[in-house]
This record gives sequence, structure tokens and C-alpha cells, in this order.
Amino acid sequence: EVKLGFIGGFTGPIESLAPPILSGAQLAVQQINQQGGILNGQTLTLLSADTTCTEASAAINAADRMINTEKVTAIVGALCSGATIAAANNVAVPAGVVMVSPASTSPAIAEINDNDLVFRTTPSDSYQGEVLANLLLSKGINEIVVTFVNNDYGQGLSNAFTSVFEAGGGSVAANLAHEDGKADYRSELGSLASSGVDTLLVLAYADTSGETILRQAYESGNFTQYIGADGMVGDRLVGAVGADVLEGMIATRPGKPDIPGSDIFSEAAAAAGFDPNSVFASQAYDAAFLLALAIEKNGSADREGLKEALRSVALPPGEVILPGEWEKAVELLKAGQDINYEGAAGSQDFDERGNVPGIIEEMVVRDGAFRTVGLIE
Amino acid sequence: MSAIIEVRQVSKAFGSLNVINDCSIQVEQGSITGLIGPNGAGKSTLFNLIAGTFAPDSGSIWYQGQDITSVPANQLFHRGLLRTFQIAQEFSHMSALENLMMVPPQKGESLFNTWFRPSDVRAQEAEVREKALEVIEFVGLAHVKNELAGNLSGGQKKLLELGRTMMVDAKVVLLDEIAAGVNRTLLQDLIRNIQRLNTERGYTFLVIEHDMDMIAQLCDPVIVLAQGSVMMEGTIQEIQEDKSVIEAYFGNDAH
Amino acid sequence: MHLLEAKNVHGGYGGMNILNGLDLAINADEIGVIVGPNGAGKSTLLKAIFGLLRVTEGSIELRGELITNADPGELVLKKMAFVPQEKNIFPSLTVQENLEMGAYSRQDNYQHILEQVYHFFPPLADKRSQPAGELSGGQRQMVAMGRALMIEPSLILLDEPTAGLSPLYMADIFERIVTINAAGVGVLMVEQHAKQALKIAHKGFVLVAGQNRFTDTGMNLINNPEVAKAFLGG
Amino acid sequence: MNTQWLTKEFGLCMALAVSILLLMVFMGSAYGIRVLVEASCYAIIALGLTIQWGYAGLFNAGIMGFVAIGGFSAMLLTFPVNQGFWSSDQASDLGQAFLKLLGAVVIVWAVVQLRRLSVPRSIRLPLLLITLAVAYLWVVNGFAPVTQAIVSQHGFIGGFGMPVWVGWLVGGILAGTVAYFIGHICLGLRSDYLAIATLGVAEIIKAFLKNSEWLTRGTLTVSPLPWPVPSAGEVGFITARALYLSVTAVLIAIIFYLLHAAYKGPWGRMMRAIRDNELSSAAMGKDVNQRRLEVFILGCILMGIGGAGLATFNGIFDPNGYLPLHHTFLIWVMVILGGPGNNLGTLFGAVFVYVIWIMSEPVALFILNTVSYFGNLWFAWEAPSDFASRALQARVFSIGLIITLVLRYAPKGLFPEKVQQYS
Amino acid sequence: MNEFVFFINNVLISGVVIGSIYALGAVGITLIFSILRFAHFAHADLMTLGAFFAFFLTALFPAIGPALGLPTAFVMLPLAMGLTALTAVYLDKAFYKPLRAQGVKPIVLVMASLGVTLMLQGLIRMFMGTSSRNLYIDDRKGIHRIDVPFELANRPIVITDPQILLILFLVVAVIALHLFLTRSKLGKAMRAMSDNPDLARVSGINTQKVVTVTWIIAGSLAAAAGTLLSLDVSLKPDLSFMLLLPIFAAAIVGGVGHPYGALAGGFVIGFAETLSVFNWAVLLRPFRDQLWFDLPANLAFVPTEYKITVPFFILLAILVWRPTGLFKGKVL
Ligand SMILES: Nc1ncnc2c1ncn2[C@@H]1O[C@H](COP(=O)(O)OP(=O)(O)OP(=O)(O)O)[C@@H](O)[C@H]1O
Ligand SMILES: Nc1ncnc2c1ncn2[C@@H]1O[C@H](COP(=O)(O)OP(=O)(O)OP(=O)(O)O)[C@@H](O)[C@H]1O
Ligand SMILES: [Mg+2]
Ligand SMILES: [Mg+2]
Repeated sequence: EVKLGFIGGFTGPIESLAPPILSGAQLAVQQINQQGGILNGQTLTLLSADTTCTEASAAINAADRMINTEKVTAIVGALCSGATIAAANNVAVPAGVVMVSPASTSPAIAEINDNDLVFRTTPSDSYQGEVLANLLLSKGINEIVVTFVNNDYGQGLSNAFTSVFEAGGGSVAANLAHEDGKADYRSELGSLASSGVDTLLVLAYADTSGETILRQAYESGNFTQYIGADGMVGDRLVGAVGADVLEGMIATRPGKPDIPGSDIFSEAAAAAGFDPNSVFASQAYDAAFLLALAIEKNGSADREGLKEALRSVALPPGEVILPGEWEKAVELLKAGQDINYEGAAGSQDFDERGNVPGIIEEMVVRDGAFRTVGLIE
Repeated sequence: MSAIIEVRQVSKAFGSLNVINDCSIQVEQGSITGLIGPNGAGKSTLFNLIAGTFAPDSGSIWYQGQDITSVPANQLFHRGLLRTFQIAQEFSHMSALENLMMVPPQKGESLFNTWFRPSDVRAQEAEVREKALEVIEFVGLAHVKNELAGNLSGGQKKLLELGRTMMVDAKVVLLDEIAAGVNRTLLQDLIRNIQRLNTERGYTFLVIEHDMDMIAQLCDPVIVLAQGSVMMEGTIQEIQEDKSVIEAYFGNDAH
Repeated sequence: MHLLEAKNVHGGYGGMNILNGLDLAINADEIGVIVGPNGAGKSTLLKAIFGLLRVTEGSIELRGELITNADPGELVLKKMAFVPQEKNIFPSLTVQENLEMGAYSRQDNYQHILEQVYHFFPPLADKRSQPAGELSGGQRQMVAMGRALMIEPSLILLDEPTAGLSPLYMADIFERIVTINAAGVGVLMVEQHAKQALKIAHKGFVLVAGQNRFTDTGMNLINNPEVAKAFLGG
Repeated sequence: MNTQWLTKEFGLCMALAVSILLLMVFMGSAYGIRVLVEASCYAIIALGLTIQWGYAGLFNAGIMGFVAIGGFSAMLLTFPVNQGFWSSDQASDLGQAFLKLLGAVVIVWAVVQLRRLSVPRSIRLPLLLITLAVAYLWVVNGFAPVTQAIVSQHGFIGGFGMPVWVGWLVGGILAGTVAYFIGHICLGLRSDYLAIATLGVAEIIKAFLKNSEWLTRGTLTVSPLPWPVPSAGEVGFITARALYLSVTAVLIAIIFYLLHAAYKGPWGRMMRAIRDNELSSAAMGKDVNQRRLEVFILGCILMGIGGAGLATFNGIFDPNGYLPLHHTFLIWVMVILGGPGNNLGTLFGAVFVYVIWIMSEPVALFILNTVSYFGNLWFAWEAPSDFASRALQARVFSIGLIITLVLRYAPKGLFPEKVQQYS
Repeated sequence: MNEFVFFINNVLISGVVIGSIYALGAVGITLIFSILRFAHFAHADLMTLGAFFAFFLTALFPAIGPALGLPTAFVMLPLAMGLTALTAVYLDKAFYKPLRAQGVKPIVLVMASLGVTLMLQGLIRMFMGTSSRNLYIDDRKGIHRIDVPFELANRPIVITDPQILLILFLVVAVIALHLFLTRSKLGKAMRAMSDNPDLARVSGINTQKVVTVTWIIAGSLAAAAGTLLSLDVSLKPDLSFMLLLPIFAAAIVGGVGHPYGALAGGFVIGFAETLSVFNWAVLLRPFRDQLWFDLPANLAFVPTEYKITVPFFILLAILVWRPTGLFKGKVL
């Protein structure tokens, strides 16, 4: 039996985002086991633990349990950037365990002194912020007010966005942090509206503050254009706030590029019963699949050598492996050939810091749902 | 003799109710002064003012020739002014003996001494325990010394209240109805001991009481308080003969 | 048949027994007075009778009906009233509300009794709408008595009703007790003003260590030199 | 009587020891020791609370604020020096901002002292308010540009690179100092009023630490913090953690001894007296306010030290992690279950509750997985897709259940406070 | 004029609404606090539970509301209140009553209520998941945009249906509760019981009934608070837990044991929040030309990220000024 650990924020601010992400990773594991298992027919199991997202000590504890108790080979996760940093610095790096995060978008991840053990399958926020800023500028939106959830995710994204937006000639009339999960944001919205700008960028999670903020922004009647980032994308949000209200809302998210892997994943996910468009689900799939490939390549469930193996299976050169093509990959590896995984969420070619080049999806709410209107690379 | 306690034209109101009205009394050094008066006359309130539990609205209070009007209760204790409470204020989660042992100021009440001079602390603690055992024997509570004070009977709590004033050397002791609820036979012992403390150690007592036998045995002079001011002052005989006092306090058919 | 009869009562707090086989009986037209040293178990006995404390052995009967360990609420309906020694008022309720609580179990109009109580304790009338917690010691005692009188009890248990009362009221209360007793109300009271109380008592009980040491008429007890010396202050 | 208690306490301790052993066996010793180290840090914090509540009856619900201060100080003093910042202009700018702060404090103090010159209150109060407002604006505007520059150019000012024990010590002292000021304001309040006031203070401290990015990096967290003993990367998890555990164990032993001596003696008796009846203690010459302040500060010092130990052990300073409600009450439950006013009970409670807290997650997961496995096997029941994440909610439920059950059967705590007996 | 309307919307209406929510929660807390003598931490979860009851009832009969012209959940409120009251009574039977019977200190009850909080939270989330829901199912929230009859004002005053209902309900509930406690026999018995439970029994007060009635009132008020709040924002399993601190603060600021105090406390805290973060520059902007200094873009007392501390600063200030709250609350 080969074990992978999945650590994520099952409780706390992203608790409703987490389940589909886990499903993404589980899908990969399930496919691998159906296609003959790992390392000569062993089963691959995926264990999960809760980081609570906000609490570093819980994240460390979860990682510790995975690494020291369950003795997993590698970890998929964590989701929230703070949790990833905490888990990496305090457990994974000292223990020499590879972590692949499907969802930690904070630029700070790249700065961990990680011995090359921390990877992620989603682009850094610095990139998303940049893309979003340029996108808005190109649409002629020059004045904006921003509110971001007061944590590493919101703050990182807001910093990235603001610097590019202002450098490009836009003006951020107000940039306010807000606390997550409160019942009421009218006063924050009041502060934002007091600048007189009616374009509102919300960098938060749809499930907690995001929905409430949008609802109350609409009620206040002070804003006409809403903009969001990855945390806000979710069709439930549209249903909850009202399709007519959000019509025309602009959003971005780390996207599924227009590559074959994306469609393959979508079909498999739909068959497995979860929404393939859920945020970070495809990234989680890639993370789990990549780790499995790396273990296969490494030839054992040991932690040593895994990080090199991971790079080798993720990067060219080599035969292209698409999502779900486990048997093929195993055969190629057995034959001693190089492979290059091209995943569901992107080509997943890690750079020297473990980051992947991003693809950002531009989305707009139309007819009651978020629709992808373009891909920005 | 000189006045050890002097209350000068003190007034105190709770909301719109004037409880003490321009009241002046003097307690002579070495006397056992009685303070009587109808229910609600303001006797206990006067005690609270003297002992620093309340601050007066106007007027001043003097103790040993010094103005103590705004001196807090705990400092008065260290200057030898002790009091009991009419409604017993025991330390209900401590044993009866501990209720007594907590009274004397000790070196061990400082953390520094506790940690760095343990032997001094222990020695003093032993002394205090001896003393407390003596006192508890005296007030007749020896058999319940390890009982939680909160579980004592009404009268036992009052006795404990009295016992606390015997734990340290005092100059003035204010006793607020210690007889209420105390068995009369035991009370006789207590009265004798109060007299002994008075004569042997020169304690001054100010005693609130409704039990005239006790006042008669113990007090001279007696001050009558009515509606927050002094109605009259004199020996117990004088007072028991006074018409207005009889009217206000004793009732026509008593004694 | 006795109004109240306690036979061989045992009981206490937690593990320890305070009452060790106590007997006591009074008739409907009688005043019973319990005296004894502090901590003898007098208050404990009253609490036990009123169902505030578990009786582990023995029985208590009201007009021949067994009321051992009955619920206090039921006893109130049977027109029994009790004034505890300590904590006998509701401090944050006004005086008037305290008295109204005494009449809680009454469905009828009790206005006249309220007036009677005020009449009997004039200081309370002035303080009707003052929280009882702000009263003086004696005034609290009056509120406590008044509250118990509100149900017009046929048996009233009083735990040191005169403690802290001025001589004026003390005399009054004893008088009043005689009057209400004459109207057919049984009275069982604990007193430390033992001589005055025993004077009006039909029956006196001297309690020591949870048992009756002496049971006799009030006058006999006063005149008993042994009792007088040991319990009545000579 | 006495021996009965002994066997009960002994039995409970043995049971705890056995469950820790089981924990080690099932979860691996690295993880087991880790739980113990964290529990020991919590135990220090809980001891701080037990002297506040158990000894003196102070309802401190702001524990997390002081724990956070401890963690902050451990971070600030021990984190490596940020050379970039210290060699830049911002360092001296920041110094100037602090001078402004100092100046403002002096001016406000001076205005307060006008009282001595018998300036009438009607003039003093408006003057004070105006001075406060102006000083506030002045200081805030003095800090804003510097701190913004620091955040954008250097992230934060970095640490002082000092030895870990200095960080812990200062953590205690800093928490104690803050407690001194808070105590002055709040200790006049009665039980629940004090609780909510301290809770507010904790929120304020947390908000400050979270939003002062120039000082703490705010939500971006600071890690890894240096350890007082060789770290896991150097000697492996088990050895490193065992060494760390020995440090905290020694610390606990010292604290325990000191507290025990104080509690048994006149000091403890005085504190209990104040807890029982303030009015009467004052009449017996005890300076109630001073003593409560003393015990409040002492307790907060322990909380600060415990917080520092916890932050260092976790290697991260994360102001978000100091969730006031959950953690404050975790510690409260430790004290109440263990038996307030009983140091041994508090230690027991800390370890017991922490083990439950930690183990509830895997246990809940295990149970639900078993249920879904057999459900699948026997009834062909498909677990819902988000079952695993729901399973974790069961943790919350089971902790609640355990707390209520233990309280139900041991309402005075497992090790109740003993009345001191004298022969 | 626009600026003034902006002020009304953002300070007055916001303050009243958030204050009402705090007050409605605080009323229940203050009641339990004064009668059962402990800080009931599970109150916020009773609120959530009540809102969930309302949600289910709404989901069962979504069409009732539109037919009556009221939000369905509001029509269902009495039923939800009843269910929550029942739950509260049984929670008491199962968890608090045995403790009371043993005569424990209040703190133990506080801890037990914390245990109950965790249990309720766990249960709600286990069965309901964690996502947020909308209490409007077939209907939509009515938003009233009232145009101000002044020439220069082109912004409307905005208020929503649930906000109006909330305020109305609050006023009725608080007055009714106050009258009940001070006028009715049972209400007085409740206060008596909180003063001295033993004497209450001696007086023939059925203490069990008093406790039950307390829970019924507290439970139904909690359900109402939760439902009205969820109508206004959205229904989340941990929504009201976030409100717990301000609600307690409101109860304490007002002075424990006084329904009017809870009302005052709720509004103090609500307004403190809205006022402290309000950007006063907005009101000054029309006079920009007359001012001798440059108007900064933001002129608020505190930055919004510190808003969370505002209630507590107010709380501290009020408690230092009046140690038992605005209405001289009880000390237990
Ligand atoms: N805290 C308070 N608030 C309001 N009124 C008070 C307060 N304390 C006492 N009083 C009032 O002041 C008056 C005097 O009370 P005090 O306790 O001094 O009387 P007293 O002379 O000791 O009577 P007693 O002999 O009955 O004990 C009473 O009418 C009482 O109602
Ligand atoms: N709650 C309690 N728990 C344990 N023991 C108690 C409790 N209450 C009273 N006792 C003990 O029971 C004994 C009798 O108490 P009780 O109150 O009946 O005395 P009493 O005869 O009324 O005395 P007094 O005249 O002083 O009121 C006392 O020794 C007391 O210590
Ligand atoms: Mg008095
Ligand atoms: Mg008695």
C-alpha cells in the first residue's frame, strides 16, 4: 500500500470549497487503482486531514500526523497558503516530504526555504493579480475600490493587483481589508462607497464574506460593476445573490487551458459525480496524479528521490501523458522512458521554485452562471 | 479620656433617601460604647462609613486624631480598626479555622517571602495557627473547625465573625449585632471576654445591639440613633427612662 | 391528632447526619419553641420538615398525613409557611414584589393581607418599591415574615424571626404570634431570645446535637435550672 | 478519606499515562511526543488560568491575547535579524516615529498631571480629550508612512536574533506588563463583566498583531522560528521533540513547585479569601485590588511564557491562529475539568483535554470511515461525496459530548479543590 | 444632500439594523443570564438552529409567503420559534438540569453550554453541510429604495423587508418581555427564582415551570433573531457564532438582566461600529472649498480592519464608567 496525504481546510473559511478539491484528488487515486495500481499492483490510498485554513498549528498538526503517523510518501496540499507555509516549514521540509499544493496561490509560497520540496499546480497570485489588473485596464476600467479578506490569500492578491493596476494608470480609490465570516459588511461597504467609485473588486471567498458583501453591495445601491477573483467563482454564488444582480460580473481564476487534458478531466469528473468546474479540483487531480507518477518513477514508496522524480515526470522531455493515462505511463516508465505529464489544469511544468506557469480564465456572469470568455496566458 | 473615634457632621444618602443626617458622635478611648436605635436608623450604615466601606457625602471622620474620611477599609484594619458584619460575611469555601487564620497580616502574604524565605513564613504560620486554634476554642467552634464556613449554622457564622476580630491586636472593634442568633449562654462568655479585652488590653468597642440585657451589662455610654442622627446619649438607665426613646425604640410595654 | 408530628427524624447534608432521631409534636392551637446551642440542628430540622433537605429515616406528619420529603410547593398549598434563618428575602425584587411572591400560590385576591402586613410593619409600607436587598437587617427580617404571612398559613415555621429586630418589634412580634396562634394557626419557631419565646410557648423543645434533650411546657423549661443555666443564659 | 482521594487521583493519572502510551503506539512516537509538547505548553497557560480563576476567582476570558503576546515576543526576539531593514533609512524613520509616540505620551501625561495644579475638572477634561485626539492623529500620521514603506520594501522589520530563552522571558514580561495596564482598568469589574472586558482586550491585542504588518508580517505569518534545542532537520523528529519536551517539563516543574508553595501558604489563603468574599477581605486588611492585580499579572506572565513556548515549538507566528473563542475555552475546559484551584488537576486537565482535542479528529474520521465501509458492504450504501469533510465535523460534536459528559459526572472537576485540614 | 442620504444609509439604517440584531440576541442572553445565572454560550447556536427550522419550513411551504405578501420564512417564524423553544427545553433537561441539581458553580454551566455549542455546531454541520443558504426560496427580498424629496438628492434611502420586520419585531419583543417580567406573576417569579432559588421553592413557586418558561422565551427569541438575521443576510451554520461576542458585549454593556438594557447595549454597539468606520470626509466634501485644509480621502476614526475592536473599546469605556452596565445590571 502506498499512501498519499491530503491536507486541506475542511473546516473554516474555505470549508465549502474543500470537498470538490478533495474529490479531484480522489478521482486521480481511483483511476490509478482501477488501472492496476501503483508500484506493481499496490493500492494507492489517499488520507485526509483538516488544516482549518486559519490556524497554523492545526495545519502543522495535520501534516505531522500524515508524515509521522501515517508515514505517507508525499502530500497533496495544503489548500490555504498559510497552511501550506506552516506545514512545509515545520514538518514537511524537516522530514524531506514533497508537498504539492493545488490551491495555495500566495506569492509567499515561492519564498519558502524549502529544499525544493514544495510545489504547486496552480499559478501564483502575483500572476492572477497582474492579469486581472491588465484585464480591467484593457476594458477601460480605471477607477476601482477593492476589499480583500484579511488573510494571506486576500492580502497577496490585493498587493499584486494594486501594484500592477496603479502602474498601468488605474487608480485604486480605496483598498480595505475585511474580516472573514462576519454577518454584516455594511460599514465596510460604506467606507468603500464613500469614495464615490462604483466598481467593486472583491477578493474573498464566495462562501464566507464574498456572498454577503455582494448581496449587501447590491442592496446599498452604491455599486454597479462587480469583479472577483478565483475565490469568488462558483455558480452557487450567482444563485445566492441573484442572477440579475450579478449579470455582467467579471472574474478571473486559474484556468483550465484549452488543452486535451481539460476535457478528459471534465468527463471523468462528471462521471464521478462532482462539478469539474469547481475551483482547484483539476489542480488537485494533477497534484495527486503527478505525485503518483513520481512515486512510480522513483520505484518505491520512499521519500528520497521523489522531488527529482517529480520534476522528471512533470517536465519535458518525454512522452506526453494525459490525465487518466496511468497504464500507459506505467508501461513507459517500466520501459525506462521519460514521460511528461500534461495535466487537467495546465502543462504543470514546474520552474525552479516549484511554480507552474499560469493560465488565467476570464469569466463573466451571463444568464445566471459564470461563463468562460477567454484564456489569458 | 479622649475620643478615639469622632464622627463630625456626617451625612450619607442612597439615592434620594437620607440615611445619615448630619450625625456627630464621639467614642471615648477605652470605652465600650453602645449604639442602639430602631431598625433602619442607619446604625450599620454608620459602621460602614467609619470602617471605610462607604464614603460619606459630607462631613468627616476622625480616628486617633487623624482624618480617615477617605481611607479605605483595608488600611484602617492595619491601623487597628476592626469590624464585624451584621449579615455574616464568612469565607464560605474555606474552613472555619482558615477563616480565622487569614486575618493576621503575615510575611507569607508576599510571594517573595513565600519563595525565598520559606522558613520565616512557616514559623509565623505556625504561630498564627496556634492563635487560631485558641480563638476557635473560645468561640465554641472547635468541633467544626475543618468544616467549610459556608456550611456553618447561622449562629456559628456570627461567632466566626466575632472570632476574626480576636485574631489580631486591635485598638477599636466595631461589633454589629453579634448577639443576634447566638445562644444566650454562650453569649455570656462572649460578653465577659469583651470586657476582659477592654480592661486588660484597652480595646475600645462600639457595639450595635438590640439585646438590652447585653447593652446593660456591657455598655457605657449608650448612643441612640434615630433616622440617621443622634437622638440622645447617656447611660443605659437614662436612656431606658427617656420618653422619646421609649416611644421610638423600646415600645411602651417593654421592660 | 397533632397538627405537626415528627417522629424519630434522621437527616443531614451529604453524608453527615445532623438530626439523630428527633421527636416533636404540636397541636393546632399551640406555639412550639425550639431552643438550643448554635449548630444543634434547629434550622436543619425546620428545613427537613419543609422538604428542603432529605429525611433519611423517620416520618413527619401534617394532620396525620405523611409529608416526609414532600415538595415545598405542595406544603405551601397545604397552607404551611416557612421563614428561613438566612437568605430569606429576594434581594433584587422590591418589597412589594417580595410579598407578592409570598402569595404566589394564591389564586384569589390577597390585597387585604398585603395591607395588613404593611400595617403591621409600617417601615415596609414606606419602602414598598425599594429593592429588598437595600434594606437594613431588621427591615429584611420584616419582609421575610411578611412574605410568609401572605398565604395566611395554618402552620408557620419561623427560624429566629426576631434576630436583629429592635425591642419594639420583638415584643410586637411575640404578641402577634400569640394573636395569630389564638386564631388557630400553629406556630413552630426557633428562637435565641429563648426566655421571651418560651414565655409564650405551649411546648418547648431543647435541641442538642440533633436530639431533644428536654421537651416540656415553655414555663417549665424556663424554671428548670439546668436548662436555664446551660441554654438560656442563666 | 485521604487515601480514597489518593487512589482516585492515582488511578486517573495512570489512566492518562496508559492513554498516552496508546497514543504513542498508534500514532507513532514522533507524533505522540509532539502532542505532549503542545499539551505541556497548554499546561503552562492553564496553570496561569488556574491561579487567576482557581485561586482568585478572576474570570479571564482574554487568555488568547496574552498567549499571542508571548508568541509575538518569541517571534520578534528570536527571528533572524532583517539586515535589509536595519541598514535602510526606514530604521531611523521608525525611530523618529517612536520618539513622536514617546512625546505624545509625555504630553498626555502632563495634561493628566494638571490635576495637581488644581486646574478645574471642567477645563481639564476637554483639554485632555483634545490633547488625546491631536496626539493620536500625530502619532498615527507619524507611523503610517514609515510602516507602509517598511512593508512594501522589506516585508517587516524582522527579528532581533536573540537566544530563544530571552524570547520566552520577554514574552512573559511583556504579557505581564500588558496585564498590569489592563488590570488597572478592568479589575474593578465583577465576574462576567470582567470576562467580557478581557475578551475584548484579547480581540484588540489580536487585531493589533494582525494588522501591524510592519511588526509581525500580519497574516503572512513568520516562520520558521528558531528552537532552543536542535531542530528536527538536524537530529530527527523524535530526538528534537524529546529535547524540547524536556525543556518544557523542567519549566513546568519549576512553576508547579513555586505555585504549590504559594498556594499552600498564607498567600494562597489570602487569595482564596479574596475570591470568596471581597467585602470581608477588605475589612480584614487585605488590599483587594492590589492583590487581584498581582495574581492577574502572575497568571498572564505564565500565559505569555506558555504562548511563547507554543509559538516556538510550532515554529510559526500566526496572529490568525489565536482564535479567541475556541482556544480560550479549550484552556478553560482544561482548568474546569481538571479541578480549578488544584495545580495537579490543572496539569492533568491540560494533557487530558489536549489529547482528546487532538485525537478527536482521527477518531471521528475512523468511526465514520468504518460506518461508510460497513454501510457499503452490508447495505450497498453510498457515502455522500463530501463525506470525509463532514466526518471532520463529527470531531466538533464529539468534543462537545465529552465535555458535557465529564462535567455531568464530575462537576467539581476530576481533581476537586481540597479544603485544608488541620488536626 | 446625497452625502446626507449616504450618511443615513450607512450610519443610521446600518446602525439600527445591526444594533437590532445584536439586541435581539442579547435579550435572550440577558434573560438566561439573570434567571438561570450563567452565560449561555450555546445561545448563538440556538439562533442558527432556529433559522434552520425556518429554512426547512420555508422549503416545505415555499408558496405561503408570496400569497400573504410577507417573506415565507417570516410567516413560518412562529413555528420555528416553537420548535426551537422545544429544543431548548430538552437541551436544558439533558445537560443543564442535572448540573443545577448538583448545585454547581455557574462556571461549570458555562462550560457545559460550551460543550452544547460544539455539539450543536457539529450536528448542524454534519447534517446540513457547511455552505450558506438563502431563506428566500420562492420569493425575493423586497428592497425599498425611497427617493428623498429634495432636488439635490439622487441617491435613494435603502431599506429591505427583513430589516423593517426585524426592527418591528425587536420593539414588540422587548416591550412585551419587559412587561412580562415586571408585571406578570410568572415574570416576577422568574426574577425571584434568579435571586434566591431556595426561597422561591419555599414560597411555593414551581421552579421547574419557571425554568421551562425561561427556555421557551429564550429559545423562541433566539429563533427569531436567527431567522430575521438570516433573512437579511444569509443562513450559514456558523453565522451566529460570529455574532456571539458582540451579543454578549451588548448584554453586558446594557447591564445584565434588563431587556431594555440589552436593547440599549445592542444599539450602542451597533452604532459604535458604524460610526467608527464611517468616512466623515463624505459629509465634509460639499464644503470642500470653504475648508482651510485639504480634505483627505478617508477621514474615519478607525480603519475598517480595526473595526472589530470598536465594540470592545466602547465596552471597556462603558464598564469603566459604569461597572455594571448602562442599566445597573446584576452581578452574579
Ligand atoms: N445600599 C443601600 N441602598 C439604599 N438604601 C439603603 C442601602 N443600605 C441601607 N439603606 C437604607 O438605609 C437605612 C438604614 O440602614 P441600616 O442598615 O444602616 O440600618 P440599621 O440601623 O443598621 O438597622 P437594623 O437595626 O435593622 O440593622 C434603611 O432604611 C435602609 O433601607
Ligand atoms: N449546608 C450544610 N452542609 C453541611 N453541614 C451543614 C450545612 N448547614 C448546616 N450544617 C451543619 O449542621 C449543623 C446544624 O446546623 P443548623 O443550621 O441546623 O444549626 P442551628 O441549630 O440552626 O444553629 P443556629 O442557632 O446557629 O442557627 C451545624 O454544625 C452545621 O455546621
Ligand atoms: Mg444594621
Ligand atoms: Mg439556625
